[in-house]
Amino acid sequence: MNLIPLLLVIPLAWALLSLLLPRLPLGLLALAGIVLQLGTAAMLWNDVQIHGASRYAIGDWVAPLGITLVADGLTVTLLAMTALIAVVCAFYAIFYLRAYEKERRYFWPLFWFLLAALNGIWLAGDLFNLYVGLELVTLAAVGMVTLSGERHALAAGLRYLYAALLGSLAYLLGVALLYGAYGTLDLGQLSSLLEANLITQLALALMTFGLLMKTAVFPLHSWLPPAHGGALAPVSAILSALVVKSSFYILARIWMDAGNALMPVSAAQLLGALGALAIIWGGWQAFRQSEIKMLVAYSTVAQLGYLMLLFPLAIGQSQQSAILAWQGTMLHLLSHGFAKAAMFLAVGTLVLAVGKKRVVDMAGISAKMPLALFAFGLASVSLMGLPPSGGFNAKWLLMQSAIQSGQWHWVAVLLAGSLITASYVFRVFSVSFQKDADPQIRPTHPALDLSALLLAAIAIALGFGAAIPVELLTLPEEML
Amino acid sequence: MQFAFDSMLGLGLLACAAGVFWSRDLFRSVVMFIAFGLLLALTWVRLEAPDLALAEAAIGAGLTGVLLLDAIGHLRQHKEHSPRNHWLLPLLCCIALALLLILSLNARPEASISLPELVAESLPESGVEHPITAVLLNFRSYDTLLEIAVLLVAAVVAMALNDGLAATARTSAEQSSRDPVLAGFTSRLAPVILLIAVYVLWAGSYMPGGAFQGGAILAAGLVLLKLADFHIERYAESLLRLGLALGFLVFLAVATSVMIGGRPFLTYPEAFAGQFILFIEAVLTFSIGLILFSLFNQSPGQEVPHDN
Amino acid sequence: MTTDFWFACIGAVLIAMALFTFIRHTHLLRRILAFNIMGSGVFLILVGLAQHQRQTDPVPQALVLTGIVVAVAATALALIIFRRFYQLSGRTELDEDQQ
Amino acid sequence: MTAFWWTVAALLLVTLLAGLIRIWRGPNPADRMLAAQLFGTTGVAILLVLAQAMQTPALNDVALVLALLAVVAMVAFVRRARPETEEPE
Amino acid sequence: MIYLQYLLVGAGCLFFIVGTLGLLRFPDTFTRIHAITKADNLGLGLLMLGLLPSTQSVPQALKLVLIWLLVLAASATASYLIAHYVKAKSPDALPHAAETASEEQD
Repeated sequence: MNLIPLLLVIPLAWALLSLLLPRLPLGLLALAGIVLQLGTAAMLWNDVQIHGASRYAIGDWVAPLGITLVADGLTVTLLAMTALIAVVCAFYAIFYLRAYEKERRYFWPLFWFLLAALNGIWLAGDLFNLYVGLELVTLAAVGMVTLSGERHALAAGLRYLYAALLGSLAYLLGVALLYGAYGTLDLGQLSSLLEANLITQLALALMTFGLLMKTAVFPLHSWLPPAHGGALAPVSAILSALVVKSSFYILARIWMDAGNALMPVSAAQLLGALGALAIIWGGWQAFRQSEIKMLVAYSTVAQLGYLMLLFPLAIGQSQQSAILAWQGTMLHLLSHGFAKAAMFLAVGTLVLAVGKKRVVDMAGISAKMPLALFAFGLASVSLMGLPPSGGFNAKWLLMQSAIQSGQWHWVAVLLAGSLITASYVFRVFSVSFQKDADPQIRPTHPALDLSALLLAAIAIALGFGAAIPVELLTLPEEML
Repeated sequence: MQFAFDSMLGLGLLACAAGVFWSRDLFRSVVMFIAFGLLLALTWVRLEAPDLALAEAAIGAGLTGVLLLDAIGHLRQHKEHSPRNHWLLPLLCCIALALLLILSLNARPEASISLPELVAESLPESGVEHPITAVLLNFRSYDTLLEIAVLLVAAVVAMALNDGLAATARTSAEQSSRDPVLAGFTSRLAPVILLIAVYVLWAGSYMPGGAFQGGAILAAGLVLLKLADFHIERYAESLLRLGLALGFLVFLAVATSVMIGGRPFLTYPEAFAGQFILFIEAVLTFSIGLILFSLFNQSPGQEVPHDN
Repeated sequence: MTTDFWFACIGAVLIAMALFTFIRHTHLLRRILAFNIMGSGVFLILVGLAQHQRQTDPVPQALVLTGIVVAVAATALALIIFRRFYQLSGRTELDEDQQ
Repeated sequence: MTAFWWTVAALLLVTLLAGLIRIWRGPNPADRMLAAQLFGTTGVAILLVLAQAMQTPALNDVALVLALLAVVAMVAFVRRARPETEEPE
Repeated sequence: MIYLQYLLVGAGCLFFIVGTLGLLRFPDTFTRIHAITKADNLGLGLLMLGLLPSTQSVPQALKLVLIWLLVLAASATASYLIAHYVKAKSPDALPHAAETASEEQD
């Protein structure tokens, strides 16, 4: 069972390679590395499918003393998603970064460190290990955001860094309280030990605040749009699709594994309300944006709202609706990852071709760049949750869970969300299908459109093959 | 009398923190922050954590203070915009947070798992006598690996921001215009600093000390050399880059090579655990020293000429 | 009122003070100071609470050592990006911050 | 005997905290750095006394490191920090 | 032996107190430099002498001496640097009557 650490070693080793040997063709090197990682993730996938979840004690030290890595259904699915999105983004970046000579040198080491940190977070089973993983993700992500070195990128990076540091300190304070109270840092052991007293409630509340800050949920989201909107296309694709999800994944793990019985229903409803507000406010802001990348960034803020609906639908509801909510949320996490990455890559190609950032500058682009726009369209189908796409299945599961637990207001929120998403997406389409406009565009490499198309196709394919990942998303033992 | 010492130390910490936050002038805040770092080192001594006192002294006094002073020198004016006006609401939430925290600190369940005993039990197999080094380099060595990655990423981003800059000529004093006293003092102190860094690294396996404290001392020594206009980074630009990643490279190589022998990730062979740890720590000290120094050295705004 | 508990309470007050400053002041360097002091407060609680009425525990001390190094890395990075931002824009606050 | 060491430590801590006043009031930056320098030395003294009071010889290493590095902050102030504006308090 | 230690450490403390008082009371920077250097050399020196008898081993005693020597060198250099800096900053800052008068009221 040496597959699990391999998923950590490969990205770290490649990070060192791309840092120390800049003269190598870094892009091709990266592709080779990720294909290797994709293979390992696939092998781990069917291994878990056959034998079920497995734990891996690092350094051969048993749980409370050492750190254990946990690979259950959800972890393996996320690992596969990370590897898949990373391989397409790397393929895209090879051609995209030809126009950005200066950034290329340091993009690849940061890219690999980010990947290593993400794999570390998906696999981690230890609270403090998650903290160090979060810090590594933050620093690598901030590094990628400030890669261009211009003033707005630096301002966005600073805002992101300050918000993320505040969030991880709140998380660390929660970990400190839990360790003081229970004497162990292992998530598995904690889930059996946690009891409802002041110190645990406060610790979990602080950790939730910290992770909400890092997931940019509604009131704490102001750092996300400039960071994701201003960064290079492959960077914002990875940030929106993966990095923001890592802190939500920890939040879901903590509440669903450890604190399931501890969260009062009112708190769950509050989180749901925050999610609803994010959907509506984020969507409305996206509609008002003038720059196309900012529009897609605010759409991330909105779509993250859907993830927060997990808590009101799962906590304090029937077993059946909790399972549906869990599967719906995780499927949404997957499909949003693929769709948003495809959207950012497509938009990146359009901006690279047109040379200007505003939505109105995209007038009549459909004639010149049909493939990129088609990828954008497919991705928005999944974001809106129209039938054939993965997004639809996720929202359908969430809706079923809401109906079963009799909370009709969440059904209304889901529908409103889809409508608002449609509004800002069609705004882009209405502009790009204008007949008379004739934009001059610079030729872009066909591989750019291809990668965006590939990711969008996967998002749609999730609609058909949703059964495979959903069935594997075995519930955390706590809820069974 | 211990109670008097502790209460004064605690109140001193609060006074320093208050000084840092309420001082209108930023420079005064930074000096108050350096004093805060020193009092914090004393606090770690009182909490029976000499390792942390060593680290706080080496990193707090040696490095963070220097980074902040360097940043202050770079800023032209110290006047800042008046703080935001709505302050009542944040004040109430912060007071509530403090009270909640203190209340929760008091009422807590009896810990069912006692990690210190577990550490004491498996200390003999860890290869080192000092429990903290055992936890850092053996029981939770994966944390340390990721932490070195964090340091390396910070250095990489610093390099990325600097490379972006057209290699501006670094106008700093030439050989001749060095301050004689400072140059003499530094040239004699540097070997002592190096010796003490190695001593602290070596002491780490049986008493407080170790890679991080040693690395921080090494970095402080390099910073002192740089401040005294000994331009060490000119000599080996590429070597410097290799040095940054060397510690992480060796750590990862050792961590994975043991896997070939069939052992799980990061498991040192039983008989040689002590030697493995010492070897990794030595390379880590060298790398941490270089990384922390390059974080100081790469910070922008060096072009401001010295007016000595 | 053992030593450990006393310093854990001091840590809690430090966190509250630092958070208050983080919210009120917009100057980026002051926020870095606040972040550092808040980190020290969290570390005081981590060690103080774990050793309150218990034996000296090496695990939280090792965690705090890792935390100190991570805090130094984050502070150094924040300083470098802030100084580059100051060099380009001449401002010490982020644009939307001042009212 | 240890009570004696604790009184000495407490006394030195009082002088250290008294130095805070100079940092706060000190009209020009040089005075503030002077106080910081005195802090370093008094800190070394307190650590040495605590090493005796708490019977932990490791504190001597901490004192050694602090003695070494207190000067680095001062050199950084002189060479790099040049706060032009000195506001009278 | 114990009384000798009491005496030495007491004297050391005295110098620290004197040093701090000097730092607080003296009119301007130059005089304050004198104050703190007293605390360094004599204060720490006497304290260290007072501590020597109760160290467990000879290397530990030598370490104390090393610490004292390092502090001596460091404070000498620091005082030089500060004085040099203040003089370079405001050349007329030498302590003459008019200057000290203005210092008093702040």
